[in-house]
Parts: sequence; C-alpha cells; structure tokens
Amino acid sequence: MTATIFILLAALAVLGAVLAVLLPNAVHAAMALIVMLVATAGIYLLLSAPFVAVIQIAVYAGAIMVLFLFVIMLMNVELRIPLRRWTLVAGTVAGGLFLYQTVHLLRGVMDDQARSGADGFGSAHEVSSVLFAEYVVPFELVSVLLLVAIVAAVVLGKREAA
Amino acid sequence: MPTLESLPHVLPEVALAVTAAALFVLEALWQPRGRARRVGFPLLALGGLLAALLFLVASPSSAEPRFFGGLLTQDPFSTFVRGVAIVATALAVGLALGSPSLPSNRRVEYHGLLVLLALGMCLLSSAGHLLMIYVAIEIVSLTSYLLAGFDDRGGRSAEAGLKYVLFGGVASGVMLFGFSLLFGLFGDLSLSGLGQALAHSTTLSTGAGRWATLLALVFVLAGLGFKIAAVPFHMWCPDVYEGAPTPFTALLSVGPKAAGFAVLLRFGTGLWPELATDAAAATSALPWLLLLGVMSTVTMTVGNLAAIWQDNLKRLLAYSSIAHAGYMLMGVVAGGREGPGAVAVYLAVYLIMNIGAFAVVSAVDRSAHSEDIGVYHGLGRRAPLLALAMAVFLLSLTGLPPTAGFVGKLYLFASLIHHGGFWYVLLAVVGVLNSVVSLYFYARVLRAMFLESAAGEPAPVSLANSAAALAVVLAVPTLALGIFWQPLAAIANFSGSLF
Amino acid sequence: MDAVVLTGGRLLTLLVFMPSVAGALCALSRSSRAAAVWALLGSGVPLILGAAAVCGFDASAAGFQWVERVDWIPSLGISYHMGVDGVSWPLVLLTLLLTFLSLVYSIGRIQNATRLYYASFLWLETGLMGVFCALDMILFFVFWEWVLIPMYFIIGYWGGARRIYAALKFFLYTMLGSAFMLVALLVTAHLYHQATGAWSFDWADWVAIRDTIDPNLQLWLFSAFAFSFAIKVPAWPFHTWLPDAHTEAPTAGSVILAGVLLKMGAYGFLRFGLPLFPEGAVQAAPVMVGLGLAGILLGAAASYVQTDLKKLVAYSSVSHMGFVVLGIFSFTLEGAAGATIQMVNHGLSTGALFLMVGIIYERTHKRGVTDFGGLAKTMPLYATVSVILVLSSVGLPGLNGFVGEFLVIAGAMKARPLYAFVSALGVILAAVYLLSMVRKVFWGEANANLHGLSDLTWRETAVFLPLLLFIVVIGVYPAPFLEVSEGALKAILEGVAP
Amino acid sequence: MQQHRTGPAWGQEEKLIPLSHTILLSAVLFAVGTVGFLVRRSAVMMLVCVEIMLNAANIAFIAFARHHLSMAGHIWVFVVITVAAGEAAIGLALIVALARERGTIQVDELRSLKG
Repeated sequence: MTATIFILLAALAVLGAVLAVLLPNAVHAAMALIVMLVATAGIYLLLSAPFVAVIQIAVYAGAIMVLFLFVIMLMNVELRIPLRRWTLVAGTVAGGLFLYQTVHLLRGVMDDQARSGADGFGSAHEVSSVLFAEYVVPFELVSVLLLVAIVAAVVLGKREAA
Repeated sequence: MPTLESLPHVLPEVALAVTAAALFVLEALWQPRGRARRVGFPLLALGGLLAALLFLVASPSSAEPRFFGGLLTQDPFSTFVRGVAIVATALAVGLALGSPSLPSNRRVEYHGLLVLLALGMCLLSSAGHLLMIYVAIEIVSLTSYLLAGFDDRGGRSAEAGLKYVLFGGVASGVMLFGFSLLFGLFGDLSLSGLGQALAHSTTLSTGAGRWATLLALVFVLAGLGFKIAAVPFHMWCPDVYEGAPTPFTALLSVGPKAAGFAVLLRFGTGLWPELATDAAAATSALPWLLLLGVMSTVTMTVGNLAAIWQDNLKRLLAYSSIAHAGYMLMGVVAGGREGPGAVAVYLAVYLIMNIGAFAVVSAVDRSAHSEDIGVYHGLGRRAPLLALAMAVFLLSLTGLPPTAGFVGKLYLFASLIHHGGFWYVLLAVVGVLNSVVSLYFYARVLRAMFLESAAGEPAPVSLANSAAALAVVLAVPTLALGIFWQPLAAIANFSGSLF
Repeated sequence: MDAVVLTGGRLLTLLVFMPSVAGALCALSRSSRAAAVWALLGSGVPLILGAAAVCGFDASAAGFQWVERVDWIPSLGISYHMGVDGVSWPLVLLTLLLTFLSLVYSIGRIQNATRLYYASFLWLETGLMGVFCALDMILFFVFWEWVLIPMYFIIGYWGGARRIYAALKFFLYTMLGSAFMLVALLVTAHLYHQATGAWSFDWADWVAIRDTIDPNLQLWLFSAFAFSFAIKVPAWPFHTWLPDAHTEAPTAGSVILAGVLLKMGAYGFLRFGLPLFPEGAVQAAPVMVGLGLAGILLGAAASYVQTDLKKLVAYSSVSHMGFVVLGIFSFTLEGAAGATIQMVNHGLSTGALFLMVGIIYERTHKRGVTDFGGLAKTMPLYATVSVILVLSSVGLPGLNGFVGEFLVIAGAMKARPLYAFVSALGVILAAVYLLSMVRKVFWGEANANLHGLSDLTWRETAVFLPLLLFIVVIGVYPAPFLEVSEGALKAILEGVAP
Repeated sequence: MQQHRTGPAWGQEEKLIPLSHTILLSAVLFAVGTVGFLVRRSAVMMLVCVEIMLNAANIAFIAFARHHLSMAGHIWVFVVITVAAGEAAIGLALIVALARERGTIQVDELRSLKG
C-alpha cells in the first residue's frame, strides 16, 4: 500500500517538475511546481516526517509559490520565451548519465534495509527538541537570513524608477 | 563544548549581530537626518567592527576547539580569517563614505548588511559542521546578492545582483545535493564525524563507496568553488564585479573568498585529518588534492588569460581575482602546516593590495564616472600619488619584489615545494608562469597610467575623498610588508594550524 | 684615507642606497635644475667613494670583503648579507662609472618628466649594485627584479617610437626567466632544509651543501638559473628582446642596458650557476658553450646586415657577450678571467658606442649606416673617438678588447681547440662588420645635407675621456685588472675545473 | 517485518519505502531542475528550477534521515526551506527592480554587462 502511494506521489512529483521546466507559460509552470511541492510533502509523510511535510505545504507551497505567482502576474511581461532546444537535448543526455551514475554508485554503498523508527520519530515534538537543543545556533542564524530578505524587499521594492 | 559555555568564544559574532540589529532598529525608529545620518551610522558600523576585532584579539584561548557541540571550530587559522573578514568589511565601510554608487537614502541598510556579511564570513570561517557551513554560506550569499544589486543608478547593478542570485542559487543547490549525499553516506554532519567515519569505514574508502564519496565531494566543491570564484564556477564573477557598487566589489573580492578558503581547508582537514599534519601521508585524500590541483591550474590560467582582453578595470580585476583564487588553491593543495600558513599570508597580502586597487578604481570613478582603461591614460600626471599607489598595488598583484605580493607568492610556492614531489613542483612552475602572464595585463594599466597621455581634457581626479585616501594609506603596508615581512612570517607561523 | 673606515664599515650599503635616496630627492625636487644637482650628487658621491675604496680592496684575498650582515627574516634564515669579491667589485665600479657618465650626458637633453628620468636612473643604479653585492639569495632576487621596474619606465617613457612594445617585451622576457629562477631557488632552499634541518637562503650556506644535491637535480636547478641568466646575457636564442630594447631605449638607457644590465646574467653564471650547482654546470657546459659560440657567430652575422647603427651595436653585444659565456664555460682560469675582463670591456666600449650613436642621432635624427659619409671631415674629434672605440670593440691589440677576447680564446683552446677556432672566426667577423661600418660612416663621399654639424662639445668629450682612459690602460697594462679577480675566480672554478 | 511507529496513522504498519526508490526520485528531480536551469531563459523560471533542485536535495535528506534515524536531516530541510524563501524573495525583488528599469527578465537580453 505504502509503496503504491509512494510511486503515485513520486510520479506526480516528477511530472510536476518536468512540466514546470517545459511549459512555456510561466503561470502554468508555477502551477506545475505547486503540484510537485505538494506531492513532495506527501512523500515526506510517508518517510515519517510529518512536521517537515506541514512546513513544506505552509511555507513552500503556500508562501514562496504565492510570491512567485504574484511576481509573474504583477509584472505582466511576455513570458512565452522559447527554450534553448539544443541545451535541452544535451542536458537530458547528460542528466540521464548523471542519474545512472549517482544511483548506481549509491546502490553499491547503501543498504535498502529499513530500520524501525524510535517513538515519535519526525514529530513536531521530536523536531523541536533537537532543533532547540543541538541546533539552536543555526536556528537563530536562519533569522538573520530572513532579516536580509526583509531588507532586500524594502530596499529593492521601494526603489523609485530611475 | 555545550552552548552556554561556548558563548564567550563567539563574542565577535555577537558584537556583529548586535551592531547590525542596532543599525536597522535605529534607522526604523529614529530616522535621523543630516550629519548624524551621514557620519553617525558609518561610525556606528565601524565601532561595531572594531569591537568585534577587539573581542577576537582578546578571545579566551580554549583547550577544546569545538563549540556548540561541534558546530563551530576555532583554531588559529579561523581566528586569522575572521580578522581578515572584519578588517575587509571595515575597509569597505570606509570606501563607501561619500561613494556615489550607493543610494543616499539606503546608506544605513548598506552598512547593516555589510556587518551581517561580516557575521556570515566569521561563521563560515569557523564552521565545523555541514549545516553551519550551509547556513553561513547562505548568509554570505544572500547579503552579497542584495549588496551587488544595491546601486540604483540604472540597471547594471540590479543585473549584476540577479545574475549573482541565479548562479549562486544553482551553485548552492548543487552543493546542497552534495551535502545530502554526504549525510546519506556517512550518517553524520560534523566534519570531525565525517573524518572518523572515513577513517574507519571500509565501505567508504574502497570501491563504489570511494567513488560515491568523491561524487559528493565534487558537488560540494561546486558550492565552495563558487564562493572563492574558482574555474569552472567563476562565470558570475566578472559580471557581478563590474555591476556591483565598487566599495562592495572591493569587499566581495576579498572577504567571501577568504572565508571560502577557510572552509575549503577545514573541509579537507576535517575529512582527512592527516592533511593538517603530514600531507604526504594522506593517500586517501589524493583524489581530493588532485581535484584541487587541477582546479588551481585551470583557475589561474583561465583567469590570467581572460584578463588580458579586458578594457574595464573592474572586469580586469575580477579576472585577476579569479587568478588569485587559483594561486591560493596551491596553498590548499600543499597542505601540512605550510599550506594553510601560506594561504593565510596570501590572504593578508591580498586583502591589502586588492582592496587598495579597488579603492583607486573607486577614486577614479568618482570623477571620471568610468572604469574604462581609457580614463587611466595620463593618470600619472593628473594624480601622481594615486597612480603611484595603483602602481604599487599592481606590481604587488603581479608578485614582484619588493612588494607584499612577492612575499605572498613566495610562501605559496615554497609551501608546494616544501611538500615535495614532481607534481607539486610542477604546480609551482605553473604558478610562476602564470605570474608572468599576469604581468602582461597589469603592465597594460601601468602603461596607461604612465606611458600614455590622456586624450582631450580629462576631468581632474580629486584626492579629497575616502577612496583616494584609503588607496594611499594601503599602499604603505603593501610596500613596507614587502621589505620587512617579519609580521607576515608571524602570520604564517600563527595560522598554520587547523583542527 | 680609507673609504671603508670612513663609512663605518657600511660602504656597500651606502654605495647601493645613496642613489636611491638621491632619486627620491630628484623626484620630489621643485625644478629640473635642482633635480640635476641631486642626480649628479647621487651618482657622483658613490663613484668617488667607490674610487677611494679601490686601494682598500685586497686583491689577494679570495673571500668576500666589506661584508655586512643583518638578520632580515630570521625565521627563514634570510638576512641582509652584502659583500664583494674580485668578480663583483669591478662590476660595481663599472656600474658606478657608467651611471654617473650617463647622467652627465643626459643633463639638458631630456625634456619630458626630467626629474623622474634622473630618479629612474638612480633607482636603477641601486638595483644593479644590489645584484652585484647581494650574498643572500632572496636579497639577490629582490634586487634582480627591482632592476626591471625603472628600466621598464626608462624604455617605455623616454624611448623611441616603438618604446612601449620594446619595454613590455623586455619586462616579460626577463620576468619569464626569473620565474624559473624563483622556483629553483625555493627548491634549493628546500634541499638545504632537508640536508640541515634549518632554513637558510645564504649563498655561502648553499655552497656548503652543494655536494649533497643529486647531480641530476643539479642539472635541473642549474638549467632553471641558467635560463634566467641566459635571457639577461643574452645568449642566443634568448636574445630577441635585446635589439628592440636597445634600439628603443633612450641613449643613456642603452648605455646602462648594454654596459651593466647584460652583465647581470654573466655575473649570475659566475656567482650562482657554477658555485651552487657545479655538477649541473659541468653537465650543461657543452650546451652553454654551444650557445656562446652561436651567439658569437650569429650576432656578428646579424650585425653585418644591419642598416641601423643602433641595431648594429646591439647585435654586436650579442656577439661580444657570447665570448663571455664561452669564457665562463671553458672552465679554465684563462677563460674565466677573460670573461670577467670582457664584461668590463664590453661595458666600456659598447656603452661608449651607444653614446656615439646617440650623439649623431641627436644632431641629424638619422642613424642609418648609409645616411652618413665623410664624417671624419665634418666631425674630426667625433670620428677619432669613434674609431678608437670601434677598434677596441674589434679587439685590436693594445686596446682593452684584445685582452678579453685573447684570454677567452686561450681558455677555449685549453678546453677544446675547436671552440677556439670557431670563436676566432667571430673576431674576424667583428672586424668585417665594424670596419665596413666605419668606412661607410666616416669616410667616403660626404652626405650633402650633413654640413655644418658641430663636433663633440666639451661635456661630451668629458664623458668619453674616462672611458677612453680605461680602454687604453686595460689594453696596455691589463695585469692589475686581471689580478683583482684571480683569487675569486679560482674559488669559483674549484668545483667545476676538470 | 519490524514494527515501527511513525507520526501519521496511515503510514503505520506498512512496509517502509526502500531507500533506493527515494534516492532515485531525488536524483531525477535534481537532474530535471539542473537541466531546466540550463534551458530556461527567463530569470523567474530559472529561479523556479533552483527550487526544484533544492526540493530534490530535501527529499534525499528526509530519506537519509529515515535511513540513519537521525533528526538532523529534518532540521536541515527546515533550514533549506527558510533559505529558499529568502533566496526567492531577494531574487524576485531584483527581478522586479530590473523589470521596472528594462522591461525584460529574459537572461539572454541582460547584456549591459559583457557576459
């Protein structure tokens, strides 16, 4: 059952990603990306990461993608820009080779043996106890990142056109 | 060392964070006008940086170098690089005084961001944990993207910022993928943990495991290479340097590069601790060193050859800074105590001479409104002092005695040769040959300044600004350290050790 | 009065750095007249000091004299170590003399940036003297590179039409050479560290461990040093920068370039190449001799076809310096002594020849071999001096050139008669191209528009007098000049003599 | 089959997903994102492709976290999502600023800097 759900979600995610790359209309592409993000959130659930899944939906699919859509629609510029076709062909070949190599290498190293999870692995409680004990410094520093983003929005957004 | 006991050791970082916060909050709540704004805020920023530097100098020594449970590692090398980062930022603050390339109503944000950048660089140079490396790199990157796009006089700057974001985003994405593979392979995120796993696990050091590790390292190298602007991750560099406001370009060419080198070195010694003691013994690190050696060769060659064709001084210095990343990579390859020591010496020298060169560019730009080599024609007559300072910086960048640049190169080559072995000496030969190539384009600037005369009536170049003053001041140590370099020898001695 | 005592044992430091200080004063002085005074003082006082010290130099001693040593970078064993021996002392005196004469000649002839012109020459003098006095490898390297910068500006700013190209070519060529030298230098320092466990860049220390270096490695190290020196000498085929640089440089620049700069390379072989890596030098000797012979013949042949006087003299330098290389790598005392005296001779006569070309070029703005004719009638004094200089250059017995070339050929004969034969061919070729030049320029039909040329002025004559004096004295009574360097040369040849 | 208790009720008592599956998915997404970055010419879409790459890495982190039973992977994803938000904000702000000045966000046309 889980395996079937996983394969469905994975297919959905890959489909969303491919469409996001290929669709000429930027709005459609952004929508496809949202599909990918939601499917990824589902996969997180399957991988016993419910907290991350919620964050994924709330922040990624919710906030970040809204920002993207907002800019795409606000700017109202022609976005049907053709792809670089030859790069696409070459990139697909190179990407395929890369995939083969990576997966092949990792398979040689890592066992597929699943391990049983500890009680409540991946829950919000578990995440927070690690986050605020072991990783409190990076957590605080992430706020610096957000501060920079806010300053960026103010500095660049309120710039009078020259 | 656990969190609370670690705090006294990160007082410089705390000081920087507090300063940045103070700048933003004061600007938001108080919004002073006039002199308080023009002078007060830069002074506040400088004060914060000075405080950080003092805390750094006075930081308590500790037998245990790992703080916050291994997130940060402090050793002499990281202490030194943190100092470089803070001093470089202070110089960028000075360079920005009165610079027309920064919008007058956004000065405070500029200074706040600079201080945050300094914070990021400090953290990056002492990060001992993959997550810390990632977060610190992102702090440095995000502030840099914004600062590169800070100039609002037409689109060059915003374009530079955007190109920087795109390249930076991809580079950090690739690096992140590499980190995820490392996490998967090793099951640990701290550098010391990775090193132990590598030393004890046979699956990781043989066969497919070895190759998988190498693959992950190549991905990681993409991100780090982007930060130090090494080929083939250098494409952003000329565009961003040209478009970004010059005071920030000066910092960008030194600070993040220094922090990048610190993390690159720490990454190597974290995974293969023998690199820090006896580089020759680290046979399992051979692919990593090979990668870096090839990268070094290609980086300096491409940087120097591309610089020959540049007519814009900022682009020329951008390619030259790529080439210098290649030179410094030689020190990383050399390893041992001498390698990091040589890199540290070169960073100190590079800080002075490169910021100095950008200060001259900034000073000329203020009156000529151009960075084209054409406006440098006859500078030797119009502004002899400035031209002389520039000549000192250029000769130092070439590595000619009696300038500090020569001493820096001497240490780098010596570290390679001291390591011994045919390939190491060959790399040193490539390095000196590259210095010869670099002479060609640095001499072009010399020629423009002294041997050509200006066409028409060029605008007089004023010396009465912070950039010109800084250039002249920086020329003094560039020469003095070339003649009496005991302080540099002390740096090499001090910062040669990494753990 | 002993000049060394007078300077409190710091004679060499004074000699080396006084010009630099005067150069700074020149650059900062308010008028070009004041600058000229500083220039004359800055080059004249060291000359007088040097001349006064001649008697104090102990020619019989083999070691270094007037040694000064101060720690510079103690952690790496680098020190400020200066001293002269019988090989370097004549070159120091030559530098002092030629720089002074060049400056005397230049006064009033330079219109652009006059103060910086004087300053550049004075700074150049410091570098040149430093090269000859330094006994620490890093110190030597610093002076070696130091020379490039003022020379680059002298050629590039005050030179002829293609000056910028020539200046850059000179700069790049010599830096390319020194790049390899730097690597070899660091490798040797590393070997010293391996052998003794301590750091040192001192020349004497390196000589002491030379036997521990593997002969194969010695060959490599010697080759790296030799590459740098060969470019400077210049030995064929590394000479291509020289015609450009000499032709484009201002007259006084050519004088220093030919008179002193080229000696840096030859001196490098004697001081560093042979003593530091004797085994390497022995292995490389056939090649070096070959280069020397090629330089002698090809330089002479190239001179023969030149139509530009300055280029002709420039190529004759290649030929004459070929003798120096040949003499050094014959590994005989005669050869080395000949090379040493030939260095001085070449400095005197070729330097003077460049002055002669400069003087006629200044008056007529021409310097083609066929542009003149009958100058012997219009400018008798000029013609007389020129002919003496040319004869010295040809190697006429009784003038200085003969002594050097004869000794080199004698040394070559000892090493291998074939060398002597080929090099003697060079002497004959020199006679051919130089005398045919003299015939075209000074005799024959006078060029119609050359009437009314003024002969040498008293100042120009005064510049030539000391040069002529030495040319004749060395030619007639060379013994004291040879004795000065004998002891030092014996020490140098110790490791390589068969 | 070992019993394990994870957060979501409906994931319980099911077979675990093999690691190789998730790694394959991650690698596919990463390749798609990278290729997309190379073929797209609009700055906005290039940013979108960077987001795909970040997500690919995130999936790998979560999968490896499950594999090693280490919460560090979750923390990391948490950080990455924040970074992605910041990066997107700055990138989009620059795009808006540039579009106001030039009217284009097509990277090929950004040629005022000789690239």
